Amino acid sequence: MTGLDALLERYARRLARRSDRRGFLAALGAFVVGGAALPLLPIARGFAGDGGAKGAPAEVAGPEGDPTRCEYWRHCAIDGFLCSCCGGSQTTCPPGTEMAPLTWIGTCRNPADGKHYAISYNDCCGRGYCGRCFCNRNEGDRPVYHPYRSNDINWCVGSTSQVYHCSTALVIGLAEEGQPEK
Amino acid sequence: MTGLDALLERYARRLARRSDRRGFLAALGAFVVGGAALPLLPIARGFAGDGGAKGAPAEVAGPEGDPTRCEYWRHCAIDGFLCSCCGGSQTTCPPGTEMAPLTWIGTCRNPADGKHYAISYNDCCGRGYCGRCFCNRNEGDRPVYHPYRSNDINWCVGSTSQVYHCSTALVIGLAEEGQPEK
Amino acid sequence: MLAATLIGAAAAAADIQSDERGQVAVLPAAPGPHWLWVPDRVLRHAALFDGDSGAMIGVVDGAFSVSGPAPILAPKRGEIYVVDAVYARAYRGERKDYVTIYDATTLAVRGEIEIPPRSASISHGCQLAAVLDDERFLVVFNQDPANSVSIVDLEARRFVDEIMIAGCALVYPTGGSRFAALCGNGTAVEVELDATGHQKRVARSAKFFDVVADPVTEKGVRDGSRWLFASFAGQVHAVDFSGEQPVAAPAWSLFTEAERAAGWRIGGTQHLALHRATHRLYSLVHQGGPGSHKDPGAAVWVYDVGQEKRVQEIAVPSLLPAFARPLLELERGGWGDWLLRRLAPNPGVHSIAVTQDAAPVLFVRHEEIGAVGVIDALSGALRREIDEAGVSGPTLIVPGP
Amino acid sequence: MLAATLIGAAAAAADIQSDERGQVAVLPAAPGPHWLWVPDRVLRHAALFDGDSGAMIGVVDGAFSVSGPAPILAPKRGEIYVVDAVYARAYRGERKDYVTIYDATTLAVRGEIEIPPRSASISHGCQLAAVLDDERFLVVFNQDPANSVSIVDLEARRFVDEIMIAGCALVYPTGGSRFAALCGNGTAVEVELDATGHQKRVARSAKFFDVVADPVTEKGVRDGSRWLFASFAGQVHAVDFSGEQPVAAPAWSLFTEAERAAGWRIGGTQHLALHRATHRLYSLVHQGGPGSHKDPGAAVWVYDVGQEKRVQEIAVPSLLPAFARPLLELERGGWGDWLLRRLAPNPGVHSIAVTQDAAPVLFVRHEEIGAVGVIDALSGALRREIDEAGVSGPTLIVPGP
Repeated sequence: MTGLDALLERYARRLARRSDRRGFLAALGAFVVGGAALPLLPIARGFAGDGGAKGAPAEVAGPEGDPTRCEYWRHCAIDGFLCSCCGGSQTTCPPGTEMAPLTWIGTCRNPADGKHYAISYNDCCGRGYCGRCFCNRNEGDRPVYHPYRSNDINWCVGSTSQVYHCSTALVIGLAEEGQPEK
Repeated sequence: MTGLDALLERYARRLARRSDRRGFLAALGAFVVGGAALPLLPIARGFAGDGGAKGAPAEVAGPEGDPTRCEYWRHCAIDGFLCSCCGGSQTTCPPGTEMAPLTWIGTCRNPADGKHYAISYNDCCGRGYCGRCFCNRNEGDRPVYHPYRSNDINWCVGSTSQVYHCSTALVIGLAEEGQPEK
Repeated sequence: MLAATLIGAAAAAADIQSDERGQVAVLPAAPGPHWLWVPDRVLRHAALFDGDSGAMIGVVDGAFSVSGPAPILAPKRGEIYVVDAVYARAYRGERKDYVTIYDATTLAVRGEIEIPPRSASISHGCQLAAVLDDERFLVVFNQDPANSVSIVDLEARRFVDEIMIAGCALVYPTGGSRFAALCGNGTAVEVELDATGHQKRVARSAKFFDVVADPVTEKGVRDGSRWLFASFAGQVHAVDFSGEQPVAAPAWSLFTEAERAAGWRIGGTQHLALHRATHRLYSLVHQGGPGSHKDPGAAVWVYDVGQEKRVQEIAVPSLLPAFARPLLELERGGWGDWLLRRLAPNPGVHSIAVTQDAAPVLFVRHEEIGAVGVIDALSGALRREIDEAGVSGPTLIVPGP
Repeated sequence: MLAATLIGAAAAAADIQSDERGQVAVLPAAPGPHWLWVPDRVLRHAALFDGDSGAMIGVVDGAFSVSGPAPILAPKRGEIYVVDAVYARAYRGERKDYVTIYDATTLAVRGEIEIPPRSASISHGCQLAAVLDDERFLVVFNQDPANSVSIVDLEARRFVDEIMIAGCALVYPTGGSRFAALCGNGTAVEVELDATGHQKRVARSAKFFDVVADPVTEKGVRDGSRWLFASFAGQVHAVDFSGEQPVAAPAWSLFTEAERAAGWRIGGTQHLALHRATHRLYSLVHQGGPGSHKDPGAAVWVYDVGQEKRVQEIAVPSLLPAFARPLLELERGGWGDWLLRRLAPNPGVHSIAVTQDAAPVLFVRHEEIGAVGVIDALSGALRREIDEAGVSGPTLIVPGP
């Protein structure tokens, strides 16, 4: 196999790993920021009343610690363009977009400390597809009849404009356990 | 060089030949069907009064005779998606689209008889990009300040909707000479 | 500066051969047996192909959906419907949702029907809207994020009613003026409309699957009054909607214990297809771990639904050569094509669909490879590849009943 | 079916580390020296990149243009303008044209100004609209297909007037409230606006080029009150707009007779760039035949404008490795990248742009390769490649004066 053949095979493998160009993020719960359009699930109760910002967990080196990479540990259930590649970061929307008030929560293990964290995959909305750093991982994803665990739903649904631009991955706290279904 | 390397080089060469994803067709004149918004140039006078349909010239075998190919002889000044690949043909718009009333005329040599023909590159309008069989050839193209010879202009400009879908290549008659600028 | 004098290209008027201007193609009155719509989320249209010739024969647009527009044919009406939405300023401003009505033969826009501005945008694109068997009502799934459906009267061309379906999702026609939805508590609910399109009756099945332990995917296939669903682990649940209440039959498995242990599972987007006349169920499968339920597969296993057993395995060829051929400007069947076919690995496909005629074809698509494979659905042999079939999109839609 | 009980993922409330929600990034008050807008006709937006880091730092949308939206900065106003249009139903229905006003720091939409629904859509995307030096008026080129310009008052945020410019095209700011256009009879015309935005004065140059024998391209570069244009054959025409009438200087050639005989010619889309402080003119060139004036090139020849002679040649590297790297998931600088760099041929680029700072960079782009090269404009050395820079588009826009 020549070098280019190997490259082509890598491309094929990568395609095989990616299942969805535009979908949304796996969910373990949901909460509303500054509203009560949906019931707050227990997992979100500890965070609904304040703005967070108590400091992020430690990060590791390499792709699992790089927010512009699909391998980043917080992205274990993400499905979309990474805001870190679009003018924002894993916690910040790009200029001119709006962070979706409705979201859904995954659980990802941080290799830096071995702990599981609850991750809120807030979409950034109101501009068209970012088009960079597409990433789809489906740990814990469920069909759309179980909406707050479904990463196929356009979660800009609660925003001013439902046009999807990119996705963030905010830590909202420690989770006691990881994903149950293995 | 391995086979795949050769393929990649072909890709590069192809890219190098294509200069414009979405532009329009080179022009040697212009006419208005059923209207007089623009002066009829002499070349069009013979055809403005009737519907045409006096039979098309002979075709050759191979890519130069295949309307789904960029190499097709009528495409010597085309810039866009070939309607022959979009549900129409070199002379027919795809279902649901509208053939542009304004157009521009090129001169292409038909290898079947060695004669030069005046070609009218009518756009088909009112649906988004077809996205198939993009082809750009610029024989006789001129800048947009010389509009009826410029293939960069969206020639759906005179249609009900200015949204561009694909381009046809109608023979409208014999031309006495080919392109002058060689 | 007149062009003609400058370029010397005056026509010889006595000797004109010329093409007729203004011609626009039309489609045959009835769909061909192997026609296929390919929705595209980037090009924002659905392209219609003839699987026999491989030619694109038409297109309808749709700007809004993250899955690409899904054309829905109503054969008796001779119309095609697309649920769409616009913002007043493309990406911002007031949102307006509507159903575009296309003539099925000319693909011209016949009209439109405004609907509540909350039609769902879901990346898998499956079962987001449907024309009921009566061909009178179109049902559109809404999410804002509460779940509901909009009922559209196709005869009167107007929105009739919105029906809340809390906890349930999507639209599965079940006969007459009835449709079902799948629910987050492991049940199915069926709604019957009255002659004016308002809710007449609601019935719910018993719980037939576990949403956490082994949920069914939304990508069911219809067999008359029954819908067949497959679970993540490969259990087939057939739900019968012919009675007063939906009733699920005992589940059966697509996989043996040994196959399951070897990691075989369902996967992809539109991963099931059914040829009704022969009761053949096509299931896209792969070997993978947890969370791989959306991964593409390179094998389609075929089952006899009555016997509940596998009768055939179809190997899905790599679509990479068909994808790369136009990029590389290679001739189909030429040396470069031959080389590509030998060297290209197989990333598999996400979606499958089968036609309902006596010589059915199986269409296969990878969401990010702009090519569609056309496979003989009985022999499993590759018939052709359609290249330049789009940029990105999840579904394959065979028009017709 | 509450998720928390099912998944056992309850938060340990005493030990929370959490990120602040709702944060949205903003840009610095002034553009960075090496910022670049990359318009995209398929994604229907323009992405802003920092050439120093290679990072995308923002985006503005634009649905209509076949060249992708062109953001126009008015530095003193702190605003960015995009000429756009929508149809009432995305691809059909009533057309409405407007200028979207973005805050240059937040990129939020501050407002919009409706303009006549005939703004031009031209695939090369060059000089379709401009803010005049006064920063009071925005001028938009129209084509329906008659040529005109719309004058927009940015202070009052309203459309002021439409001025016919029959036979002439595009918008070249020339100072104050003045702009020029190129005309099909080989001249340039200059229009001066009065304080209210209406036409005050029109002046026309003598004929300075032959539209058939050797036309100048529309892709001129500005040097104060002068615009420099290059002809298909490589003649440089400098037109001075400082006086009562535009005056063209005698043309000089980019190519020697020997070079011309060897097939060297200009080519591409945005094929000229000027670094004003050093008077260096960058010209994208290739070897080709007639009709190749839009073909990409892999060489940038640099000229001293005052001396009218070539002072440097810059080899443009292949953008294929940067294009393929994310597709193949290769690490920058890894073995695969190394291999690609050795093997990949060079299709050249269509467009170039240069920054105006003391350490300028030259940006290069191929219309169909989603990557941008960042080259040291003085040494010619490649500084970096920006990958995943879009799908397709013709232009490169350096913000700022």
